[in-house]
Amino acid sequence: MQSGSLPIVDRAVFIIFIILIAIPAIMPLGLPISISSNTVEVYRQIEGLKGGDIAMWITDFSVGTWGQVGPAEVAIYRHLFDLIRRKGIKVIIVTTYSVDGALNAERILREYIDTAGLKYGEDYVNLGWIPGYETTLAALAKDFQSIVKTDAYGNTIDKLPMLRGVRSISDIALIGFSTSTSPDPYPRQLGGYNKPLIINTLIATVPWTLPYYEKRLITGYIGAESDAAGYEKLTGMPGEGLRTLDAQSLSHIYGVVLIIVGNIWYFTRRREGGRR
Amino acid sequence: MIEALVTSIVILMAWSFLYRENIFYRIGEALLVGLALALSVKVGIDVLINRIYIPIVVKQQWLSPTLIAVALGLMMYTRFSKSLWWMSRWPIALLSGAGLGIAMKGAVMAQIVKQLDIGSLITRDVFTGVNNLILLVTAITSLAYFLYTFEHRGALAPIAKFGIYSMMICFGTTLGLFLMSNIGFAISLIPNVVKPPGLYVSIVAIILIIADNFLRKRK
Amino acid sequence: MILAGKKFELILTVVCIALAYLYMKGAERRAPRYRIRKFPALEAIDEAVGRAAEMNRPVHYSTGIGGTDDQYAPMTLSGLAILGRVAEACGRAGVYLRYTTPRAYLVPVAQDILKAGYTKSGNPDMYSPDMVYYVGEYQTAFMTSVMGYILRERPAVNMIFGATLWETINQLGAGAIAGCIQLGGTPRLYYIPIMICVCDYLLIGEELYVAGAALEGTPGSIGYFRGQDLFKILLIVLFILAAAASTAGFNLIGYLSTW
Amino acid sequence: MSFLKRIEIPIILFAIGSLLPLIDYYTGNLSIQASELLSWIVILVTFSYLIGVVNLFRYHLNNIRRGRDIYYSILIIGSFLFYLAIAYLNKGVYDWIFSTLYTPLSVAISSFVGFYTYTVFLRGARLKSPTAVLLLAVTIVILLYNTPTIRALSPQLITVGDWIKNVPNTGAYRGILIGMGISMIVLFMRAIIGRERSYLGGG
Repeated sequence: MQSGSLPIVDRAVFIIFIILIAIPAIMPLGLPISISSNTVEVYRQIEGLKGGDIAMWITDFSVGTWGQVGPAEVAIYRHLFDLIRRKGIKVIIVTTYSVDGALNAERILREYIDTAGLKYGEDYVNLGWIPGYETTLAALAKDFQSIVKTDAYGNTIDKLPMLRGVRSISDIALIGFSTSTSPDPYPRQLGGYNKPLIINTLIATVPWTLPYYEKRLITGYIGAESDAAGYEKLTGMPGEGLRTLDAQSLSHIYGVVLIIVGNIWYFTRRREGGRR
Repeated sequence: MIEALVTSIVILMAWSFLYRENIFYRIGEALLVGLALALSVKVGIDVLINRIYIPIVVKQQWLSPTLIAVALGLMMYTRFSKSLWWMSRWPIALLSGAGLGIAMKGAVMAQIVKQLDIGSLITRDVFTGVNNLILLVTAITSLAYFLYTFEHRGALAPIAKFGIYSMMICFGTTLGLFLMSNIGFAISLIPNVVKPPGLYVSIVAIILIIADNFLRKRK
Repeated sequence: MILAGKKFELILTVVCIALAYLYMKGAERRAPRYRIRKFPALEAIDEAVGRAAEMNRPVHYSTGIGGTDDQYAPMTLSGLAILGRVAEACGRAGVYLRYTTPRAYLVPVAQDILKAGYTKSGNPDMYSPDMVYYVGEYQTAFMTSVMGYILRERPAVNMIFGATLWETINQLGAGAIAGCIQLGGTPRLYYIPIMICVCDYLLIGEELYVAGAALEGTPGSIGYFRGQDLFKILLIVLFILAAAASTAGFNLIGYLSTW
Repeated sequence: MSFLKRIEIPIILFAIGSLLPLIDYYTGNLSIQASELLSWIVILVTFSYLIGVVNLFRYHLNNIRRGRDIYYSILIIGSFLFYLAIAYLNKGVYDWIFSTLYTPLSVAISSFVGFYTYTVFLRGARLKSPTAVLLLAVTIVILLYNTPTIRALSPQLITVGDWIKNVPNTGAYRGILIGMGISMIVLFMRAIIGRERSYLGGG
């Protein structure tokens, strides 16, 4: 074996692994997965929106945590835009924490959402980043018109007919937000109006969210890939979450197979007096 | 578009090592070592500017203790002189000592005292008590396995054997749990080489591998 | 004087140090009856380096990504102690030893260790400063450099002792493919099972820390082990007491750790 | 002058370096000095970078002189100098290289952790001894326990996996941790009294 080359058996192991994780990336297998109750709860609340309802989604997670928070955010965006077509709801997208959120929102709208046949300004609107974090959240709840002057693309309010009737949170049927930092400002400003308030965050941030969840200030939470995959399964639109879970399932079964094959190979070679 | 292409090329250059050690991998390796070194040196220069140049030279705080750190730092360079080389050991001794101090700080609490905390062995629902007993026995026997001046004979033999078996359960659990985070990197990279434009680069790579394999077989 | 919640911790530390110190002094005065259990990984160094000499291939050594300036200091110090022993064995067998490090300040330290090892075993002119290879401070640069080296130069022996993180799998995986004899040791739990699978000899968990004492070779060094063992037995008794106390309803450890 | 060469001085510095944080930890005194020392460590480590870079440059310049895989050494030195210069000359190119070249390359190399775990399974997970049998049996159970689709199909496996993870695994882990804690104290003592000198180059 000249220097640099690898035994054929090792190459085979690597090629099989690459193929196994590539398959779900090309065509989702949809292997059975367990869907957590909190994911079902979020799905029901969003599915419960009726025609003419306005849903506001605040995308505030950082670009760096796209791997953990992105898949669920894409699944929720797809569900909301699917409801626009099916039930005629209206969707407002906004960012309050930092420019990261606006970048993520634009990326999702560009790469993952099919907006064909939807009228911007009447069916959905992207307000972009309104700096101010908690002060913006407070204004969005109490006096929407005071804080919202233009959208992410510079159109003034009068060009966005769907926003004309929105004065405060009472005109909004459902609010959701994604964050990779602390969840506290959102229930503080938007909780207590007995409107559904949903969070999509890192799995590590879920424990900080539970106190608000128990007091129903936050009405539903989603954390990490397994929830994203569950949500994709519920909406029937496979995406990053299901791809990753399918790849993880295949990889783990492959690991078990390799341990067994490795031992069969070892014992057959030992009986033939092969090398160690 | 160009970013996606460059990213997929770079990923495949690294993954070519799975086939064999080759020129593409070596270029990737050299690039990674060079770029990483530049990054760490840049971070180093920023530290020097923010911690030394600005406070001392710009803000004229000449008497700050940081000067001693700068002196110790410069002492490291006596390494290159034949006569003063022994002085370069002083700063390294200080930083190694500090490292050991940091490691020891709280270690006895975290690694010993907190680990001795155990629940009651007799509980109402029996199950928790039995679990605590198993926890106690596995902990004590794995600890007893590492006795160095007592032979594993007589009473100690079964204890040590039970200890090594309970450690094997711990290592098996770790090996099983750990695969999930190990494969995360590859799973996150796959879309780059499966979806266009990365797909075309992958096809080129596969052709190269087949050609290379064929040529080497003929030689 | 001692802050609340830290008295018990300090007492444990002082008792352990006292026991180790007293038994060290005792062992210096007269040779003790007890002997230290063997460490296969340390015994195997000479055999492995001998095989490297036969195959006329180099030996590769690394102490992982940890340095001595952070919480990994104890592990790296033990890894450097074993490096000294390996350098001696390589000097005696006339084998080229390559040490890869991602810590700049370890370059002079490692060079001195290697020089001392080769000189002590009567082969000073074989040592060259280029045996110590620095790859910059980042882990991925260390990984790619070590993987490339192992498959290009095909060392006969591949060793990793110290504070090892993800790079353990890269180094030992490449070594397994290249067919090296592999020795390893780390207290870091995640990588002990990897070493159990692909290392021919290994030091499990705390054995790495103790290896330095085993290699010390000074007359009193056997005493550390006795003192340490007795302190361990003391802790086992305390552990059983804590369990008994909890069963009786009193959280002994909780009390002691806030005392 | 020869007094300064003695080995005792670095050992004393080592002792000061390790005792200062501990005195601060146990008694709360000297906490300013302790935090000052820790801030010095960052500066000392930064100063050491030059020694590493000089070592790397000498190694590769020797390579180039001896004509051994020249382009590899030139590429390392070249990319280092280029990227360091760009960091201060053109932030745009610096960020572009970071996100399009350095990060994917870095993650791709880290992904070998996944590939080589399979090599470890194939080549190393051998049923050579009873302890290895137990190790691999538990590994297989926990692998299945961690498989998303199998978790969905058999909840009993989840309870078995949870028990293994929370009871015997945690117990043995505690034993190993306590053992490590004790050995570290003894190592600490040996270093303080100057018996553990590997940081001095085994001098």
